[in-house]
Amino acid sequence: MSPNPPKKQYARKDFSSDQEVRWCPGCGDYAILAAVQRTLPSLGATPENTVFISGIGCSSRFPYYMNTYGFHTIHGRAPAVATGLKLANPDLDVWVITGDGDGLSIGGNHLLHVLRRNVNLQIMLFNNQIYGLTKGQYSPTSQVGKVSPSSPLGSVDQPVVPTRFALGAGATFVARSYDISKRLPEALSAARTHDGAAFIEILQNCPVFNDGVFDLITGRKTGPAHQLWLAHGQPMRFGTDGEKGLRMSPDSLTLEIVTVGENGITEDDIVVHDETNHSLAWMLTDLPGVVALGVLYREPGPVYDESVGKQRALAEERFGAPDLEALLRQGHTWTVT
Amino acid sequence: MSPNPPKKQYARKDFSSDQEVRWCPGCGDYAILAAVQRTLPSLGATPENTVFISGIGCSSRFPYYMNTYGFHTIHGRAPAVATGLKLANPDLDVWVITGDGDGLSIGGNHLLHVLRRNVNLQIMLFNNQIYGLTKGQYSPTSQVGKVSPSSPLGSVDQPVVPTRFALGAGATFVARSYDISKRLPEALSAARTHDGAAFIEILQNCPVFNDGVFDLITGRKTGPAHQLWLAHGQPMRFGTDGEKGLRMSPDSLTLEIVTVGENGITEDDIVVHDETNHSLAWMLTDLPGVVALGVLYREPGPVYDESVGKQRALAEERFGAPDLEALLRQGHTWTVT
Amino acid sequence: METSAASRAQPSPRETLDSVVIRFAGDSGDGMQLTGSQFTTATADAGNDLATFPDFPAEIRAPAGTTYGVSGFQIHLAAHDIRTPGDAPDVLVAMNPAALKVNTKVLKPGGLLVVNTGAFGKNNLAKAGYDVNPLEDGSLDRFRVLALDITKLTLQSVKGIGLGSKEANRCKNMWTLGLMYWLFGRERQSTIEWLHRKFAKRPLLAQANIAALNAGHIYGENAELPHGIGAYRVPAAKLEPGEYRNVSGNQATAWGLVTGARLANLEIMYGSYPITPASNLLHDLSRLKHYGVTTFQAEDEIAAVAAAIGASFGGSLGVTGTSGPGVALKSEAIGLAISTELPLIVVDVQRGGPSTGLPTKTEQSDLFQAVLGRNGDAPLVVLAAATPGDCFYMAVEAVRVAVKYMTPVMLLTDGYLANGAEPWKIPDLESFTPFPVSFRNDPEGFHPFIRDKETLARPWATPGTPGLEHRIGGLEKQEGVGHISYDPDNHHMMTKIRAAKIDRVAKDFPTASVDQGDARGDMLVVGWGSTYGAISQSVRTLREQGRKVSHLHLRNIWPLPEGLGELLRSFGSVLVPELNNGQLVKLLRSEYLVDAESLTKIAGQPFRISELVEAVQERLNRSLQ
Amino acid sequence: METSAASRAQPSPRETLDSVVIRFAGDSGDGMQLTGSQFTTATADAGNDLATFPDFPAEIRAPAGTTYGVSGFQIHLAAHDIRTPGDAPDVLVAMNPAALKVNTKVLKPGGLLVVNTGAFGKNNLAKAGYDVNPLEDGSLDRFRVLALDITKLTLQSVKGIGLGSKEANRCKNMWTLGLMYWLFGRERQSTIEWLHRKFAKRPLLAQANIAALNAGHIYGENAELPHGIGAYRVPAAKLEPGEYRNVSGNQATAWGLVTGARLANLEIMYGSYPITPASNLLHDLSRLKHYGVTTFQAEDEIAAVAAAIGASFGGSLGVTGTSGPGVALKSEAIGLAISTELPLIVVDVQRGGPSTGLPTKTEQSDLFQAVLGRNGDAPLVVLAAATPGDCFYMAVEAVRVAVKYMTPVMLLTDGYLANGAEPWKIPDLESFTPFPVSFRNDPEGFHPFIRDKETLARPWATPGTPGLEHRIGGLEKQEGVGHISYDPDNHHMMTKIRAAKIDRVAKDFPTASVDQGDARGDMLVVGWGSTYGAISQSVRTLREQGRKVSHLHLRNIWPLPEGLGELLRSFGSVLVPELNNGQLVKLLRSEYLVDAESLTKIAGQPFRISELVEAVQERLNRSLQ
Ligand SMILES: Cc1ncc(C[n+]2csc(CCOP(=O)(O)OP(=O)(O)O)c2C)c(N)n1
Ligand SMILES: Cc1ncc(C[n+]2csc(CCOP(=O)(O)OP(=O)(O)O)c2C)c(N)n1
Ligand code: SF4
Ligand code: SF4
Ligand SMILES: [Mg+2]
Ligand SMILES: [Mg+2]
Repeated sequence: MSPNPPKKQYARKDFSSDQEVRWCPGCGDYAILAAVQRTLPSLGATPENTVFISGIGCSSRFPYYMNTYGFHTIHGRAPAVATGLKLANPDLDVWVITGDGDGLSIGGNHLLHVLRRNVNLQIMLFNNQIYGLTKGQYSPTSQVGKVSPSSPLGSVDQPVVPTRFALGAGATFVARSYDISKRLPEALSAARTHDGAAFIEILQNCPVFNDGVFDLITGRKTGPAHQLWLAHGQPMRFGTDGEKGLRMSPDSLTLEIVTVGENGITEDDIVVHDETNHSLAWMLTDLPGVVALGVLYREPGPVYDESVGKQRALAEERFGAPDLEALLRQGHTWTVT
Repeated sequence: MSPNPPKKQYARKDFSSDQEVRWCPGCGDYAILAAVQRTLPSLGATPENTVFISGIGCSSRFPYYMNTYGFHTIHGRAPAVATGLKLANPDLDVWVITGDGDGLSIGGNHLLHVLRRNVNLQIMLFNNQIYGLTKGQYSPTSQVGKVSPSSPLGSVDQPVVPTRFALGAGATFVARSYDISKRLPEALSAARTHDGAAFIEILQNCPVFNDGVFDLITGRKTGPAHQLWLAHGQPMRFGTDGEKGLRMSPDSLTLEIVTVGENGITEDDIVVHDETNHSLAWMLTDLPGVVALGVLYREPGPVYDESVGKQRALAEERFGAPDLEALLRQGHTWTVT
Repeated sequence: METSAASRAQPSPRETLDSVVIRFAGDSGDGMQLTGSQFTTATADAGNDLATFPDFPAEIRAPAGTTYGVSGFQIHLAAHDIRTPGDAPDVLVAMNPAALKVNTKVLKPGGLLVVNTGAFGKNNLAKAGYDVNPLEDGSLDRFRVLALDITKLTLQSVKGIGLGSKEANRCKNMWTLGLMYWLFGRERQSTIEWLHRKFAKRPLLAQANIAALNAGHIYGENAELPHGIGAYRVPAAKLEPGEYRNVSGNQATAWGLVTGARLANLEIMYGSYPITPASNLLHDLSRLKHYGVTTFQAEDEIAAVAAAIGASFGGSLGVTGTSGPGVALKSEAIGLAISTELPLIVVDVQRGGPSTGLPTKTEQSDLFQAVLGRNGDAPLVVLAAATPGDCFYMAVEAVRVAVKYMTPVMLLTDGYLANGAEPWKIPDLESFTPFPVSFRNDPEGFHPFIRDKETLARPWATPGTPGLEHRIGGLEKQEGVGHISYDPDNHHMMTKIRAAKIDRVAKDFPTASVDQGDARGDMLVVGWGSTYGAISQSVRTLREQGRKVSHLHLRNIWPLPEGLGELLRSFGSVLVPELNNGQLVKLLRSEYLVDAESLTKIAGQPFRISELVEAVQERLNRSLQ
Repeated sequence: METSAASRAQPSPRETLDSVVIRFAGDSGDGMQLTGSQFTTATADAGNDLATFPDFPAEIRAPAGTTYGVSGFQIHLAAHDIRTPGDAPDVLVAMNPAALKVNTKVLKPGGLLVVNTGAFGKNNLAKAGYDVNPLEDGSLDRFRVLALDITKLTLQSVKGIGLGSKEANRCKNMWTLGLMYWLFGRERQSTIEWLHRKFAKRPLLAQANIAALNAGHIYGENAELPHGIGAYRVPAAKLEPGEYRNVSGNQATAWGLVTGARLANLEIMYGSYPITPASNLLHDLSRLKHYGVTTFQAEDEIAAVAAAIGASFGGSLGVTGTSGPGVALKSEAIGLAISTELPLIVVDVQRGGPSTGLPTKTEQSDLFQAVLGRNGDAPLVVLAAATPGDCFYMAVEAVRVAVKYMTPVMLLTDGYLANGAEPWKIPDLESFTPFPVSFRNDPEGFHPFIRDKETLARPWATPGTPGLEHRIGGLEKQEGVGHISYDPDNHHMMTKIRAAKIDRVAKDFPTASVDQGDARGDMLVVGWGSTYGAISQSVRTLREQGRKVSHLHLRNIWPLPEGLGELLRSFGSVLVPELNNGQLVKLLRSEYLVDAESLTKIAGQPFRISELVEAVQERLNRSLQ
């Protein structure tokens, strides 16, 4: 029996490592770290069975601050490392931590394939629309015109929309939240309970190199008018007093913002969220004037690591117990006397 | 003046190199090659200004057979090489040739970024749902269950849908056709006239390692019932006698196959194709029972190589003529006597 | 053909040969590889020693009849033990003009040439680039030509069975095989059984192929063969007693990995991205799921090695296999495994470079990349297999070293080993001492970088173990506790320790010793990898000529074995033949300051024995003057 | 501080010093880098020779007051010419306890210590890990301590200007700078002008900072400084006349590339992915669009080099810059450039490895990777810059060689060169002979691989040129026509030609010669890259001690310069100091079979002169016994 039997109930401190947190003062990463450390115990996670795997970036320093197993790998490769780990031990609860550069620039290909294979992982992409660790160059999610050390006259690259990319890659779970959101834990637990690859984009403020890019969305005052919190089966209402909503114009297939009560619009005109509707999720990835938060899409599909396991089991029952002696003799042999 | 002034009118043979074509007998690549060689002259292309850039794969042997400039690069990197070439000389007419492995497996990240940047290229992805050159392993587009040398019990990977991936990446032009289609030239010329990155998925038969995967779609008999040819502004009709069509069910946001004339369905119920509708294109990427062919999506946006050029021009007018002497003296200098 | 003194006396009934080299050549569609492997089996049954070398066209299916579509299979069989598929063939079977065109230059003068005249129509002659039919312009007079319309003879032999002409035509290779069986006195039985198995579902095909096989054999018995062409016998060789099989290098590597993992009591996670000539490793291992093997066909080589590293972190044996270009892509991640000190095996099945190079040809040009090709001071262990069968033992050794020292190990093989097959004495698995891994599970005083005094290995503590939660990564770590450390002296120390750990592995290797010859002499020929057969055969020849030459073959490329320096200095000169532009030779010069000379061949082909013999003679004579 | 004999007599008014090493240290937020560079400018104006070294924390913005958040800037100024930022500082400015903690071990005994007592509150002391205030426990007695409440003095000096306390507080560094200016007799003018420029839009801030600067200066003039602390003068050095500026290695590399491209009459396409310490190259070049530079921030290093290759194919000069891990990722693509023989420049700004290693620290551990780290036999040219200013000349040379020989060139610099600045005599651009590229445009007899007899370079024919349509790729090519070729002998020949082309570049380099000392002697110290200053300074010291030691510094790493072997053999012994675990030394041993000895320092820091001097003395003494 192991020297310290897993405790019944864990607390936040059980998930906090002894390493001093070294992000810039005011960095959004602090809030995300706190949310994760607070949420894990409530989800029944145990430090020994939890693994955080990251690439390189400010965000990717995350594992050092968790008192779980952790692997700070190389730039962009965390999804591949995590896939190998899950194949070695599918029982582990594996979280991938990545950034908009780590996950969508150098790591875009691995993110694509981990999502399409639907490996049973939680993937948290910290999107601060900047390369933080390398001191502020624009990233694949930076808006056009972003002035940075490598784009003195403004970036001319069209940004990628992370949730859109994820759907295009065939993701079975796509959610969005932001660093200081009270509701970040909801997204975390939804992701953890999802079988397969759960992708969460987390809007994160980088006060040093990209301060305030999300203020309109996350600001206390401006927030309510710009946050559309999705709830499966519920009409898509938002606004300071929930007066606004989204209406579908079927011919143009677009969601338009309307005000309930104004020119004849009633609750019935408001689209009801259906997490399992792929096309609806697609429309929600990039709305004009408002940002959809919460679970955009959730539709479980075959899980890669499970399928691999099943196939191994199948092979075992079909071909029987391993027999090295027989293996070396399969096919034609002869004897020299 | 150059020794052989560009001819007024070119013919197919002017685009055919003296190299013996070395694909397997019956390979779909032959038909694609012929279509390209036949089409280019009619588009006013000239051998000297046309460049084919490929990665590695059977399909990537393509440039050797074109009497144009060509670069058979390394596996998966053609889009990046092509981007550099366009930045060096935006006037060139550059075609990227790639495969489902070259473009979506090892090269997925470069494909993502060349599409989102909207570099002015034509990208032809030969999708034979297999790794041909390496003798038949399953690829990222192979269907689940595909038995191959590396998946003896059938592949368990969920395939990626190339057109869906392209839309997710932010592509401004997405089309689909197939190797032996009479209408492949249409797609080629539409792609060439598009400003920006034009992505064409070409279903291609590999008789040696994946024979017949597209027979239902491309077969002379079965084809009509499985091909939906899109035309901007036209209702989505198909079927042997064009009796079938697609109807939108607004609440489920799905396109369903209906028969015009049967239980009260009229032409008006059939969705009219709008190339510029992003959500519609999304629904068309993967229809049940029928394959949408032609231009799924076309909506011009800022072109990367043009924007880069504009910014260089801006810098030149803002900062004036280059002056190395001044450059070396910018900031603080002092003189030792 | 080497005719033994004994047999020279009376030619018939069967002339006895000590050894013969036969090459089957035809169109990719002619089934030459099958023919060759069947002849190999029958030859093994006849008790000869043998070595084979298949030689595929670069294209998947080149157009029929073209020279670049020619597929060849060479077999060397003998009454004594041999090490290579032989240099120039004594017998050439040419199924079409292209096959003849490609191979006439290599066939020995006076050699036996079997041609299928049925394939020598205008069309094929043109495709092969013949203006006039070589069978008619006397250009083949230097050979003993046996020209038969094999196509016609085959069709006759299967007439009545009711095959389509295409399928009937396909039986040509079996007819030819039957004839060759008669010529060299091989038994048909194993092939007949094989045909029954192969066509179990299509009995007509089985029947037809067997009919063709027998017809070819009968043709040999009855036909009046031209003068100078008779039947031969190659007596059985005196081989070490035991159970044998044919094995290719990739097959042996796959089995060696599985055996090693068993000895270490681990499961394997093999991450790979297909690439010639390493793909078979993935194919073979994907069929061994029930042996505790998980295969992961990754999106690229970087993901493949990254997944292997993740699996090793998780307590499996992470293995990744590829060829040169793939190793280049993996090099950054290999550095991560070195920095985090996790076990990892990287198999590099080398091929012609640089860049895409010559994918289907063999070469040894990744040695520098294996030993030195990473950013920073990043040492690892490099092993190299000498023969197809040796791949098994080297793979087991790679596993042993990787888990004992917690280090990446690079195993070098090449296209020649990967595809070439040789009779292999099936090893006695009992004779391997197991080396079961003991994972750390005691939290008491645990730190991820507290090292074993002897091996300098750090503990292997895997996720899921209560109380051992820890973080690792590619940043420099503080010795012992393993936290990130920017301390200058610590970095210096860690760099030295990483190097020392690898150097220490040398103590675990056999000390350097010659494979053939004395421990001192005029010249030491130092080889590594797939050149083993050619070097040892040529050194044997040279010693028979009385030359004071010895052969040392390195299986441990890095660290180099102890005592190597002294050995090198015990010889008048050192020659290092390599299938590259001179790589190992540079390591030896820098490590031991001996004036080792390089002999290079970068032609995508193994050394010919004659090449090596002459190179050595020429140098020794020079030094005598 | 080295006090010159002359001045020792009478201390005041200003004691004369031959040289002094000053380090400014404070919190990342204290603006130490600005303070240092201002002091540098004023020192340059004073006509001293100088060298500087900034030393950033690894974290972007480490929490205030922590030891790992300390930012330092060291400057070495002298009345004679000097080569390094100096070993131990004579003067330390510590703006907070953490800065003191980190730096006390290096400050020379008897050195001057300026501390801001205003920052020595409980909190900060704790964060720095002090239980008791070091200013009170006598632990600093070995220094001459000048303890002032700079915070309070600064706030007073800016009172009334109406800044917020935060902004007022920020003026601390200018107050300190003013004091240092007085202590070492520097002029304030250039800094005052700079402040006006910097805060043109915020005049209040300009006013406040200038007030603080002056206040610090006035404080020096009036205050009763403790005994033993007075004002100093460091007379101007006798420097080569001319116009000077400060330049960092990355800046010089960027300008060198632009100058080289201009001489070649080409535009630059710089493809890069940000990575420390190479990112500044991308930043600098992105500001030079109007100099014919296009910068492409790629999605990763592979795309960056691939785009550069595509640009070279298109007739621009393709350049890519990165650090070690990035080079590892680029290695496959670099092979493609070697195989297609296109010009390409790869700048490797080396950092601590292996893997992610020590990103912000300097190291020379990518030499093996640069010379040998690719699949196949894949030779290219490797150059290494010796000083920040030398980066300019080496970059020009890289362009010249790349286009003349149609080959990739790897230029090695490192974090120390990249960030370290030195006064640099602005080169006379007229003195460079242009080497304009002539693109092939005549179809007559054109083939892509017909070579120039002298250079073995193939023609550069770019898309858009009528009649030259051709295809290139990574598969082996037939010499001359350039079609794909699987011919064995052709591959052998091409491999030899690729190697010969690179070897030939050596004829184009200056033959090997010593940088300092005689062409024969007891010991030759061979260095490369950023160790130039330290080695040359220490060899000078040793020669002053009468040691028969010379210094040779390699700028051409591969191919090695002609005549190097003879030179090495002309010395009793050869010592090769490197900031790695011994890499160049292995190349020298294998190329020349000389028993060169390695001296390694892998601490992320440059050699100290004293280290080198002692190492050499110790060895020479040993050999005397
Ligand atoms: C192979 C490699 N290339 C480049 C780098 C430099 N690098 C480190 S992190 C990073 C980008 C970080 O951006 P992001 O992923 O958004 O993380 P953030 O710092 O913004 O949280 C880069 C370019 C590296 N460490 N390794
Ligand atoms: C770095 C690298 N990895 C792997 C390979 C081997 N390889 C060549 S082509 C190919 C896949 C080809 O598949 P696809 O792109 O679909 O082209 P197809 O042959 O099917 O036309 C692979 C894995 C390679 N050449 N280089
Ligand atoms: S740079 Fe930005 S993202 Fe990075 S730690 Fe600082 S605030 Fe956070
Ligand atoms: S393997 Fe398939 S894809 Fe490749 S050439 Fe042959 S038929 Fe075409
Ligand atoms: Mg970021
Ligand atoms: Mg394919």
